[in-house]
Amino acid sequence: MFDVHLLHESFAPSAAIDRLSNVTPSAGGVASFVGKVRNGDEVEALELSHYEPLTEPGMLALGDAARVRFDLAGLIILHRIGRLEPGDPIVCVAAAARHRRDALQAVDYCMDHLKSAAWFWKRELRSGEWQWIEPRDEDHADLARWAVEKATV
Amino acid sequence: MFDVHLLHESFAPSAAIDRLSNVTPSAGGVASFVGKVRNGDEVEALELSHYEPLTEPGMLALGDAARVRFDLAGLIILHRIGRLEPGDPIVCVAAAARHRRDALQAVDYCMDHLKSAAWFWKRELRSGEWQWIEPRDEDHADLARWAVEKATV
Amino acid sequence: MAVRIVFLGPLRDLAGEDVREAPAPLDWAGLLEAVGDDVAGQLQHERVHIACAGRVLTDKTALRAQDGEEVALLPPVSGG
Amino acid sequence: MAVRIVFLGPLRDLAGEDVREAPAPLDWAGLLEAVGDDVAGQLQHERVHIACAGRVLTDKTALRAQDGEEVALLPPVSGG
Repeated sequence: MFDVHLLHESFAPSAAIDRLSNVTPSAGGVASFVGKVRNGDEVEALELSHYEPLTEPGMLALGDAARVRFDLAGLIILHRIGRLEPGDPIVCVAAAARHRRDALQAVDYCMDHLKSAAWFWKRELRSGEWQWIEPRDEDHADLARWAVEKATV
Repeated sequence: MFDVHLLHESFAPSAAIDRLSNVTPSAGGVASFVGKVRNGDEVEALELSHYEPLTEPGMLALGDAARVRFDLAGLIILHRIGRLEPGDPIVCVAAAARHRRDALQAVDYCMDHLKSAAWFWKRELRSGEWQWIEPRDEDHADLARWAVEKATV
Repeated sequence: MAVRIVFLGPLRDLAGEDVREAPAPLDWAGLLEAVGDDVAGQLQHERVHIACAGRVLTDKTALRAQDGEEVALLPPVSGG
Repeated sequence: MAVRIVFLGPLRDLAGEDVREAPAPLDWAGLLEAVGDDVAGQLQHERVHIACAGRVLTDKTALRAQDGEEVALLPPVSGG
Protein backbone atom coordinates (compact mmCIF):
# COMPACT_ATOMS: atom_id res chain seq x y z
CA MET A 1 0.00 0.00 0.00
CA PHE A 2 1.41 3.32 -1.12
CA ASP A 3 -1.11 6.11 -0.64
CA VAL A 4 -0.25 9.74 -1.18
CA HIS A 5 -3.10 12.22 -1.27
CA LEU A 6 -4.01 15.84 -1.01
CA LEU A 7 -7.34 16.01 0.81
CA HIS A 8 -9.92 18.78 0.43
CA GLU A 9 -12.17 17.51 3.24
CA SER A 10 -11.68 16.50 6.88
CA PHE A 11 -10.46 12.95 7.37
CA ALA A 12 -10.00 10.30 10.07
CA PRO A 13 -6.29 9.51 10.49
CA SER A 14 -6.81 6.42 12.62
CA ALA A 15 -8.97 4.80 9.95
CA ALA A 16 -6.17 5.33 7.43
CA ILE A 17 -3.55 3.97 9.85
CA ASP A 18 -5.70 0.90 10.61
CA ARG A 19 -6.14 0.29 6.89
CA LEU A 20 -2.37 0.41 6.39
CA SER A 21 -1.86 -1.98 9.32
CA ASN A 22 -4.47 -4.40 7.95
CA VAL A 23 -2.95 -4.60 4.48
CA THR A 24 0.61 -5.12 5.76
CA PRO A 25 0.23 -8.28 7.88
CA SER A 26 3.87 -9.26 7.43
CA ALA A 27 5.17 -5.95 8.81
CA GLY A 28 6.18 -5.97 12.45
CA GLY A 29 4.75 -2.58 13.12
CA VAL A 30 3.29 0.71 12.05
CA ALA A 31 4.64 4.11 13.05
CA SER A 32 2.62 7.25 12.50
CA PHE A 33 2.40 10.94 13.10
CA VAL A 34 -0.78 12.99 12.99
CA GLY A 35 -0.52 16.78 13.05
CA LYS A 36 -3.61 18.79 13.87
CA VAL A 37 -4.79 22.35 14.32
CA ARG A 38 -4.12 23.25 17.96
CA ASN A 39 -7.04 24.09 20.16
CA GLY A 40 -6.93 26.80 22.80
CA ASP A 41 -4.19 28.64 20.98
CA GLU A 42 -6.41 31.60 20.02
CA VAL A 43 -6.35 30.24 16.47
CA GLU A 44 -9.87 30.38 15.07
CA ALA A 45 -9.05 28.69 11.76
CA LEU A 46 -6.19 27.60 9.57
CA GLU A 47 -6.03 27.83 5.79
CA LEU A 48 -3.67 25.69 3.75
CA SER A 49 -3.06 26.60 0.13
CA HIS A 50 -0.93 24.77 -2.41
CA TYR A 51 0.12 24.93 -6.06
CA GLU A 52 -1.59 22.15 -7.96
CA PRO A 53 1.13 21.51 -10.62
CA LEU A 54 3.83 21.03 -7.95
CA THR A 55 2.27 19.88 -4.69
CA GLU A 56 0.98 16.39 -5.40
CA PRO A 57 3.93 15.47 -7.70
CA GLY A 58 6.22 16.68 -4.88
CA MET A 59 4.42 14.52 -2.31
CA LEU A 60 4.67 11.50 -4.61
CA ALA A 61 8.40 12.13 -5.08
CA LEU A 62 8.78 12.38 -1.30
CA GLY A 63 7.01 9.05 -0.85
CA ASP A 64 9.26 7.45 -3.47
CA ALA A 65 12.35 8.85 -1.76
CA ALA A 66 11.20 7.42 1.59
CA ARG A 67 10.59 4.01 0.02
CA VAL A 68 14.08 4.00 -1.48
CA ARG A 69 15.70 5.17 1.75
CA PHE A 70 13.87 2.87 4.19
CA ASP A 71 12.72 -0.73 4.01
CA LEU A 72 8.94 -0.27 4.06
CA ALA A 73 5.96 -2.57 3.58
CA GLY A 74 3.63 0.40 3.13
CA LEU A 75 3.41 4.16 3.40
CA ILE A 76 0.59 6.70 3.70
CA ILE A 77 1.00 10.44 3.27
CA LEU A 78 -2.18 12.46 3.64
CA HIS A 79 -2.22 16.25 3.73
CA ARG A 80 -5.17 18.58 4.00
CA ILE A 81 -5.66 21.76 2.02
CA GLY A 82 -8.42 24.35 2.42
CA ARG A 83 -9.91 25.81 5.59
CA LEU A 84 -9.44 23.83 8.81
CA GLU A 85 -10.94 24.32 12.26
CA PRO A 86 -9.20 23.76 15.63
CA GLY A 87 -8.83 20.05 16.28
CA ASP A 88 -8.91 19.11 12.59
CA PRO A 89 -6.12 16.81 11.40
CA ILE A 90 -3.75 18.55 8.94
CA VAL A 91 -1.36 15.76 8.09
CA CYS A 92 -1.05 12.02 8.63
CA VAL A 93 2.06 10.04 7.78
CA ALA A 94 2.13 6.32 8.57
CA ALA A 95 4.73 3.72 7.65
CA ALA A 96 4.61 -0.06 8.02
CA ALA A 97 7.88 -1.94 8.14
CA ARG A 98 9.40 -5.21 9.22
CA HIS A 99 11.69 -3.37 11.64
CA ARG A 100 10.46 -0.54 13.80
CA ARG A 101 13.31 1.88 13.14
CA ASP A 102 12.57 1.91 9.40
CA ALA A 103 8.95 2.76 10.16
CA LEU A 104 9.78 5.46 12.71
CA GLN A 105 12.50 7.02 10.60
CA ALA A 106 10.35 7.08 7.47
CA VAL A 107 7.66 9.02 9.36
CA ASP A 108 10.26 11.42 10.75
CA TYR A 109 11.77 11.92 7.28
CA CYS A 110 8.45 12.56 5.55
CA MET A 111 7.28 14.97 8.27
CA ASP A 112 10.49 17.00 8.08
CA HIS A 113 10.08 17.32 4.33
CA LEU A 114 6.37 18.13 4.44
CA LYS A 115 7.07 20.78 7.04
CA SER A 116 9.64 22.80 5.17
CA ALA A 117 10.17 21.37 1.71
CA ALA A 118 6.71 20.72 0.27
CA TRP A 119 4.60 23.24 -1.60
CA PHE A 120 2.15 24.33 1.09
CA TRP A 121 1.42 27.74 2.54
CA LYS A 122 -0.36 28.09 5.82
CA ARG A 123 -2.12 31.03 7.41
CA GLU A 124 -3.93 31.35 10.71
CA LEU A 125 -6.99 33.37 11.68
CA ARG A 126 -6.34 35.09 15.04
CA SER A 127 -8.69 37.73 16.42
CA GLY A 128 -10.26 38.03 13.00
CA GLU A 129 -6.92 38.62 11.22
CA TRP A 130 -5.24 36.21 8.82
CA GLN A 131 -1.50 35.78 9.39
CA TRP A 132 0.88 33.80 7.20
CA ILE A 133 3.11 31.25 8.93
CA GLU A 134 6.71 30.72 7.91
CA PRO A 135 8.60 27.56 8.82
CA ARG A 136 10.58 27.85 12.04
CA ASP A 137 14.38 27.71 11.98
CA GLU A 138 14.04 24.39 13.85
CA ASP A 139 12.14 23.00 10.88
CA HIS A 140 15.00 23.84 8.55
CA ALA A 141 17.49 22.31 10.99
CA ASP A 142 15.34 19.15 11.19
CA LEU A 143 15.33 18.90 7.41
CA ALA A 144 19.09 19.40 7.17
CA ARG A 145 19.57 16.20 9.24
CA TRP A 146 18.71 14.15 6.18
CA ALA A 147 21.33 15.93 4.07
CA VAL A 148 19.07 16.17 1.07
CA GLU A 149 20.54 17.07 -2.26
CA LYS A 150 17.56 19.11 -3.39
CA ALA A 151 16.23 21.99 -1.32
CA THR A 152 12.65 21.12 -2.10
CA VAL A 153 10.82 18.04 -3.33
CA MET B 1 -3.09 11.75 30.08
CA PHE B 2 -0.41 9.38 31.25
CA ASP B 3 -1.45 5.80 30.74
CA VAL B 4 0.90 2.90 31.33
CA HIS B 5 -0.59 -0.57 31.35
CA LEU B 6 0.18 -4.23 31.09
CA LEU B 7 -2.70 -5.82 29.19
CA HIS B 8 -3.83 -9.42 29.53
CA GLU B 9 -6.32 -9.24 26.65
CA SER B 10 -6.23 -8.13 23.01
CA PHE B 11 -6.67 -4.39 22.53
CA ALA B 12 -7.36 -1.78 19.83
CA PRO B 13 -4.34 0.54 19.50
CA SER B 14 -6.11 3.10 17.34
CA ALA B 15 -8.83 3.60 19.95
CA ALA B 16 -6.12 4.34 22.54
CA ILE B 17 -4.31 6.71 20.18
CA ASP B 18 -7.56 8.53 19.35
CA ARG B 19 -8.31 8.88 23.07
CA LEU B 20 -4.89 10.41 23.64
CA SER B 21 -5.40 12.79 20.71
CA ASN B 22 -8.83 13.84 22.01
CA VAL B 23 -7.63 14.66 25.51
CA THR B 24 -4.63 16.68 24.32
CA PRO B 25 -6.29 19.38 22.17
CA SER B 26 -3.45 21.84 22.72
CA ALA B 27 -0.81 19.44 21.38
CA GLY B 28 0.16 19.92 17.77
CA GLY B 29 0.39 16.23 17.07
CA VAL B 30 0.47 12.62 18.12
CA ALA B 31 3.19 10.16 17.19
CA SER B 32 2.74 6.46 17.71
CA PHE B 33 4.17 3.04 17.13
CA VAL B 34 2.20 -0.19 17.16
CA GLY B 35 4.07 -3.49 17.14
CA LYS B 36 2.20 -6.62 16.26
CA VAL B 37 2.71 -10.34 15.79
CA ARG B 38 3.77 -10.82 12.19
CA ASN B 39 1.58 -12.85 9.92
CA GLY B 40 2.90 -15.25 7.31
CA ASP B 41 6.13 -15.70 9.22
CA GLU B 42 5.44 -19.33 10.17
CA VAL B 43 4.83 -18.12 13.69
CA GLU B 44 1.69 -19.80 15.02
CA ALA B 45 1.61 -17.91 18.31
CA LEU B 46 3.64 -15.69 20.57
CA GLU B 47 3.78 -15.84 24.35
CA LEU B 48 4.93 -12.91 26.43
CA SER B 49 5.78 -13.47 30.07
CA HIS B 50 6.81 -10.91 32.65
CA TYR B 51 7.74 -10.64 36.33
CA GLU B 52 4.95 -8.86 38.15
CA PRO B 53 7.04 -7.11 40.87
CA LEU B 54 9.32 -5.49 38.29
CA THR B 55 7.51 -5.14 34.98
CA GLU B 56 4.80 -2.56 35.63
CA PRO B 57 7.01 -0.45 37.97
CA GLY B 58 9.66 -0.54 35.25
CA MET B 59 7.17 0.62 32.60
CA LEU B 60 6.02 3.46 34.88
CA ALA B 61 9.64 4.51 35.45
CA LEU B 62 10.18 4.46 31.68
CA GLY B 63 7.13 6.69 31.17
CA ASP B 64 8.40 9.10 33.83
CA ALA B 65 11.84 9.19 32.22
CA ALA B 66 10.26 9.99 28.83
CA ARG B 67 8.19 12.80 30.36
CA VAL B 68 11.30 14.31 31.93
CA ARG B 69 13.32 13.99 28.76
CA PHE B 70 10.75 15.26 26.26
CA ASP B 71 8.14 18.01 26.39
CA LEU B 72 4.95 15.93 26.25
CA ALA B 73 1.25 16.70 26.63
CA GLY B 74 0.42 13.01 27.05
CA LEU B 75 1.87 9.53 26.80
CA ILE B 76 0.46 6.03 26.44
CA ILE B 77 2.45 2.84 26.91
CA LEU B 78 0.46 -0.36 26.48
CA HIS B 79 2.10 -3.78 26.40
CA ARG B 80 0.46 -7.17 26.09
CA ILE B 81 1.35 -10.25 28.06
CA GLY B 82 0.03 -13.78 27.62
CA ARG B 83 -0.59 -15.71 24.43
CA LEU B 84 -0.97 -13.72 21.21
CA GLU B 85 -2.01 -14.79 17.72
CA PRO B 86 -0.60 -13.53 14.40
CA GLY B 87 -1.88 -10.01 13.72
CA ASP B 88 -2.46 -9.24 17.42
CA PRO B 89 -0.97 -5.96 18.65
CA ILE B 90 1.86 -6.49 21.17
CA VAL B 91 2.76 -2.96 22.06
CA CYS B 92 1.44 0.54 21.51
CA VAL B 93 3.34 3.68 22.43
CA ALA B 94 1.79 7.06 21.62
CA ALA B 95 2.97 10.52 22.59
CA ALA B 96 1.23 13.87 22.19
CA ALA B 97 3.35 17.00 22.14
CA ARG B 98 3.31 20.64 21.07
CA HIS B 99 6.24 19.98 18.74
CA ARG B 100 6.42 16.91 16.56
CA ARG B 101 10.02 15.94 17.29
CA ASP B 102 9.29 15.58 21.01
CA ALA B 103 6.42 13.25 20.18
CA LEU B 104 8.40 11.19 17.66
CA GLN B 105 11.47 10.96 19.85
CA ALA B 106 9.50 9.95 22.93
CA VAL B 107 7.97 7.06 20.97
CA ASP B 108 11.39 6.03 19.67
CA TYR B 109 12.88 6.23 23.19
CA CYS B 110 10.12 4.20 24.82
CA MET B 111 10.19 1.53 22.11
CA ASP B 112 13.96 1.09 22.38
CA HIS B 113 13.63 0.59 26.12
CA LEU B 114 10.64 -1.73 25.93
CA LYS B 115 12.51 -3.79 23.36
CA SER B 116 15.64 -4.51 25.31
CA ALA B 117 15.43 -2.99 28.77
CA ALA B 118 11.98 -3.92 30.11
CA TRP B 119 11.14 -7.13 31.97
CA PHE B 120 9.49 -9.15 29.23
CA TRP B 121 10.35 -12.54 27.81
CA LYS B 122 8.98 -13.61 24.47
CA ARG B 123 8.72 -17.01 22.87
CA GLU B 124 7.34 -18.09 19.51
CA LEU B 125 5.50 -21.21 18.48
CA ARG B 126 6.92 -22.47 15.17
CA SER B 127 6.00 -25.87 13.75
CA GLY B 128 4.63 -26.82 17.12
CA GLU B 129 7.85 -25.90 19.00
CA TRP B 130 8.22 -23.00 21.42
CA GLN B 131 11.42 -21.00 20.95
CA TRP B 132 12.63 -18.19 23.19
CA ILE B 133 13.57 -14.93 21.49
CA GLU B 134 16.55 -12.88 22.58
CA PRO B 135 16.87 -9.21 21.69
CA ARG B 136 18.87 -8.58 18.50
CA ASP B 137 22.23 -6.82 18.65
CA GLU B 138 20.54 -3.98 16.74
CA ASP B 139 18.14 -3.55 19.66
CA HIS B 140 21.02 -3.06 22.06
CA ALA B 141 22.65 -0.61 19.68
CA ASP B 142 19.35 1.30 19.40
CA LEU B 143 19.14 1.52 23.17
CA ALA B 144 22.72 2.71 23.49
CA ARG B 145 21.81 5.80 21.42
CA TRP B 146 20.05 7.24 24.46
CA ALA B 147 23.15 6.79 26.63
CA VAL B 148 21.14 5.60 29.60
CA GLU B 149 22.77 5.39 32.96
CA LYS B 150 20.91 2.27 34.05
CA ALA B 151 21.04 -0.91 32.01
CA THR B 152 17.39 -1.70 32.65
CA VAL B 153 14.40 0.26 33.84
CA MET C 1 -1.93 34.40 -25.85
CA ALA C 2 0.21 35.46 -22.90
CA VAL C 3 2.02 34.23 -19.81
CA ARG C 4 -0.01 33.62 -16.64
CA ILE C 5 1.73 34.77 -13.45
CA VAL C 6 0.40 32.98 -10.35
CA PHE C 7 0.95 34.54 -6.91
CA LEU C 8 1.09 32.03 -4.05
CA GLY C 9 0.84 32.30 -0.27
CA PRO C 10 1.76 35.71 1.13
CA LEU C 11 2.73 36.96 -2.35
CA ARG C 12 -0.95 36.79 -3.29
CA ASP C 13 -1.75 39.35 -0.56
CA LEU C 14 1.14 41.51 -1.68
CA ALA C 15 0.05 41.41 -5.32
CA GLY C 16 -3.59 41.95 -4.41
CA GLU C 17 -4.65 39.23 -6.86
CA ASP C 18 -4.23 35.52 -7.58
CA VAL C 19 -3.22 35.72 -11.21
CA ARG C 20 -1.95 38.33 -13.61
CA GLU C 21 -1.26 38.10 -17.34
CA ALA C 22 1.87 39.41 -19.00
CA PRO C 23 2.87 39.44 -22.67
CA ALA C 24 4.98 36.52 -23.89
CA PRO C 25 7.86 35.81 -24.00
CA LEU C 26 8.63 36.75 -20.39
CA ASP C 27 12.14 36.81 -18.91
CA TRP C 28 13.41 37.70 -15.40
CA ALA C 29 13.56 41.45 -16.09
CA GLY C 30 10.11 41.39 -17.65
CA LEU C 31 8.74 39.47 -14.67
CA LEU C 32 10.14 41.95 -12.13
CA GLU C 33 8.48 44.73 -14.11
CA ALA C 34 5.17 42.93 -14.47
CA VAL C 35 4.65 42.09 -10.77
CA GLY C 36 5.12 45.50 -9.17
CA ASP C 37 7.76 46.75 -6.76
CA ASP C 38 6.60 44.92 -3.60
CA VAL C 39 6.54 41.48 -5.18
CA ALA C 40 9.69 42.22 -7.20
CA GLY C 41 11.48 42.96 -3.90
CA GLN C 42 10.37 39.60 -2.50
CA LEU C 43 11.54 37.78 -5.64
CA GLN C 44 15.11 38.90 -4.90
CA HIS C 45 15.15 36.71 -1.75
CA GLU C 46 16.97 33.44 -2.07
CA ARG C 47 14.13 31.50 -0.44
CA VAL C 48 11.54 32.68 -2.95
CA HIS C 49 11.41 30.30 -5.91
CA ILE C 50 9.88 30.43 -9.36
CA ALA C 51 8.30 27.62 -11.33
CA CYS C 52 7.74 27.79 -15.06
CA ALA C 53 5.43 25.30 -16.81
CA GLY C 54 5.31 23.12 -13.68
CA ARG C 55 9.06 22.99 -13.05
CA VAL C 56 10.93 24.83 -10.32
CA LEU C 57 13.82 26.81 -11.80
CA THR C 58 17.27 26.23 -10.32
CA ASP C 59 18.28 29.69 -11.49
CA LYS C 60 15.24 31.93 -11.50
CA THR C 61 16.99 34.69 -13.42
CA ALA C 62 17.17 32.25 -16.36
CA LEU C 63 13.36 32.47 -16.76
CA ARG C 64 12.11 32.27 -20.38
CA ALA C 65 8.34 31.80 -20.33
CA GLN C 66 6.60 31.22 -23.64
CA ASP C 67 3.08 31.90 -24.83
CA GLY C 68 0.51 29.98 -22.74
CA GLU C 69 2.95 28.97 -20.03
CA GLU C 70 2.32 29.53 -16.34
CA VAL C 71 4.89 31.19 -14.07
CA ALA C 72 4.34 30.52 -10.35
CA LEU C 73 5.92 32.71 -7.66
CA LEU C 74 6.68 30.49 -4.65
CA PRO C 75 7.43 32.09 -1.29
CA PRO C 76 8.90 30.02 1.62
CA VAL C 77 6.65 27.07 2.39
CA SER C 78 5.05 25.98 5.67
CA GLY C 79 3.28 22.63 5.47
CA GLY C 80 2.58 19.88 8.00
CA MET D 1 9.57 -20.03 56.20
CA ALA D 2 12.00 -20.06 53.30
CA VAL D 3 13.17 -18.18 50.23
CA ARG D 4 11.14 -18.51 47.00
CA ILE D 5 13.28 -18.78 43.87
CA VAL D 6 11.39 -17.73 40.71
CA PHE D 7 12.65 -18.88 37.30
CA LEU D 8 11.77 -16.57 34.43
CA GLY D 9 11.76 -16.89 30.64
CA PRO D 10 14.10 -19.56 29.30
CA LEU D 11 15.42 -20.29 32.81
CA ARG D 12 12.00 -21.72 33.65
CA ASP D 13 12.46 -24.35 30.93
CA LEU D 14 15.99 -25.05 32.14
CA ALA D 15 14.87 -25.46 35.75
CA GLY D 16 11.84 -27.52 34.76
CA GLU D 17 9.66 -25.53 37.16
CA ASP D 18 8.42 -22.01 37.86
CA VAL D 19 9.32 -21.78 41.51
CA ARG D 20 11.54 -23.58 43.97
CA GLU D 21 11.95 -23.08 47.73
CA ALA D 22 15.31 -22.89 49.47
CA PRO D 23 16.14 -22.50 53.15
CA ALA D 24 16.73 -18.95 54.42
CA PRO D 25 19.01 -17.07 54.57
CA LEU D 26 20.19 -17.57 51.00
CA ASP D 27 23.41 -16.11 49.61
CA TRP D 28 25.03 -16.35 46.14
CA ALA D 29 26.79 -19.65 46.88
CA GLY D 30 23.62 -21.09 48.35
CA LEU D 31 21.62 -19.95 45.31
CA LEU D 32 24.03 -21.57 42.85
CA GLU D 33 23.71 -24.81 44.81
CA ALA D 34 19.91 -24.62 45.05
CA VAL D 35 19.19 -24.08 41.34
CA GLY D 36 21.13 -26.96 39.78
CA ASP D 37 24.13 -26.92 37.45
CA ASP D 38 22.36 -25.77 34.25
CA VAL D 39 20.77 -22.70 35.79
CA ALA D 40 23.88 -22.01 37.89
CA GLY D 41 25.88 -21.88 34.66
CA GLN D 42 23.45 -19.33 33.19
CA LEU D 43 23.63 -17.19 36.33
CA GLN D 44 27.34 -16.62 35.69
CA HIS D 45 26.51 -14.64 32.51
CA GLU D 46 26.70 -10.89 32.87
CA ARG D 47 23.35 -10.38 31.14
CA VAL D 48 21.47 -12.60 33.59
CA HIS D 49 20.24 -10.52 36.52
CA ILE D 50 18.82 -11.31 39.94
CA ALA D 51 16.13 -9.46 41.83
CA CYS D 52 15.60 -9.89 45.56
CA ALA D 53 12.41 -8.64 47.23
CA GLY D 54 11.41 -6.74 44.07
CA ARG D 55 14.75 -4.97 43.52
CA VAL D 56 17.31 -5.82 40.88
CA LEU D 57 20.74 -6.34 42.45
CA THR D 58 23.62 -4.31 41.05
CA ASP D 59 26.02 -7.00 42.30
CA LYS D 60 24.25 -10.33 42.23
CA THR D 61 26.99 -12.07 44.21
CA ALA D 62 26.01 -9.79 47.14
CA LEU D 63 22.67 -11.66 47.45
CA ARG D 64 21.37 -12.03 51.03
CA ALA D 65 17.79 -13.25 50.86
CA GLN D 66 15.87 -13.47 54.14
CA ASP D 67 12.96 -15.62 55.25
CA GLY D 68 9.87 -14.99 53.09
CA GLU D 69 11.71 -13.02 50.42
CA GLU D 70 11.48 -13.81 46.72
CA VAL D 71 14.55 -14.18 44.54
CA ALA D 72 13.88 -13.81 40.78
CA LEU D 73 16.30 -15.08 38.16
CA LEU D 74 16.10 -12.75 35.16
CA PRO D 75 17.55 -13.84 31.81
CA PRO D 76 18.05 -11.35 28.94
CA VAL D 77 14.77 -9.67 28.07
CA SER D 78 12.93 -9.36 24.74
CA GLY D 79 9.88 -7.11 24.86
CA GLY D 80 8.10 -4.94 22.28
